[in-house]
Amino acid sequence: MSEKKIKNIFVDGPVSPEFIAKSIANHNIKTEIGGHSIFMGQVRKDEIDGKIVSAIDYTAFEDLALNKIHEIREEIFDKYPLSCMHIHHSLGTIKAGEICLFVFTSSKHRKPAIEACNELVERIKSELPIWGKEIFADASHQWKENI
Amino acid sequence: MSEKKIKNIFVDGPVSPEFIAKSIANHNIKTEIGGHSIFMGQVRKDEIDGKIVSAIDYTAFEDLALNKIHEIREEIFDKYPLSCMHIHHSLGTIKAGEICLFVFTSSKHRKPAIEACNELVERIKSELPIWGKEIFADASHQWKENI
Amino acid sequence: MEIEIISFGKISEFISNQKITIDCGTTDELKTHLENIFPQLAGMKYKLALNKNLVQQNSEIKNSDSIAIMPPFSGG
Amino acid sequence: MEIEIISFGKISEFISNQKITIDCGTTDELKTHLENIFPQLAGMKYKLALNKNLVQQNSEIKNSDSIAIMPPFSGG
Repeated sequence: MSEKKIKNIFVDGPVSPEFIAKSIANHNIKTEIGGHSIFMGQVRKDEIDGKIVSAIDYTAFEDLALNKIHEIREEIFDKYPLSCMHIHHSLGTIKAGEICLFVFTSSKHRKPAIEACNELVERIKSELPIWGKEIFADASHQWKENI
Repeated sequence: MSEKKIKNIFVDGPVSPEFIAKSIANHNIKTEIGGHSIFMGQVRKDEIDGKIVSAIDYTAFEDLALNKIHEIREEIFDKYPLSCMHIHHSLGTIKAGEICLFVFTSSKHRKPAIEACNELVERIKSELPIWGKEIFADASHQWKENI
Repeated sequence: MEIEIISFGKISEFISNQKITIDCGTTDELKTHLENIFPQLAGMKYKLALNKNLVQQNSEIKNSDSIAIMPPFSGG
Repeated sequence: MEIEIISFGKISEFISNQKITIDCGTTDELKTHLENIFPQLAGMKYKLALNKNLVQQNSEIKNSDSIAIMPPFSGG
């Protein structure tokens, strides 16, 4: 199920639980699916040098990111027998406790969905030109680094 | 976060997308969490020898299953640094396209949540005394076998 | 002595929940006995639980014990 | 020739989007030039994109090209 058109993955603001529920519910007509795997990234209220992270402000080089995720999407569809793949990443200010990344894969048997989901998360974090600015409660900031 | 009391994992009928959304939303106050991993099992409309599966009827040896999942839960909490673990399995008749298993783990960094979720799914399938009876459209049936 | 038999899944289709009287004193002996009185069981994979505990090695059975007969699990 | 510079993340705090005139014709030469005019860049890890394509090997720059300067990614 390779898709040719470039899909947008970016959403303004957090990914809401209602959006996720709707996305799950949409799959009940896809009765060839036996397993769904979901990963969600949530903004942590980290303490860094005594200061508390209250939000992360995400920006991206959107054109490059969408080309890259399109490429990744095609590679993952070629590698695993998936029925569906959905990816959503937030832009803008996401408060601690809110969801900033939603990756959702589905397949007939569970393993391809699980493995594809994990691989997508790793590749999204390392290959997409997206940057998180950690905003502290005192309005100072530092740029997030993925480890 | 080991829990001493035996939690029920069984729900009558399918796990609804709204229930899952509520479960996700409940975590936005847990601001130490950075990653959530979810697995959902969905009933497949398989074709077996020309007959179509329309539903699976689940039964369990509930007492034994709840003792066993309690043991598994403690072991997984000991093995991985998790913030949360939620497990729900359906009993009764679950129609094709509906969700019969919902496993949800959360941790500060993504890897423990992802690994714990996968391990839970494997152990639930192999160690819990639960049986699925595949009901065909013509009302005949066969007993499901996990591979 | 009298024990209670409960069965699950496919096995519940030919062994109903019932009380039976047995002479044997261990779960291994009981298996042989069950396969004699329920021949369909002989060709199947199954596990026993004794008083809600999975039987992992040969165990002693006492009067009024409850024995569950369980085919391979297929949850999830 | 004139090229367009766009910057992201931490780097956008000291290099604003701008047009600059350069003599150099390749991305490797441009890096040296950029690190001269923006000394903070010299100590950092960064990648370039040329006209929205990630630069993975030394590439030729043409007049009116767009160059993105990107610190390590931190999405997710």
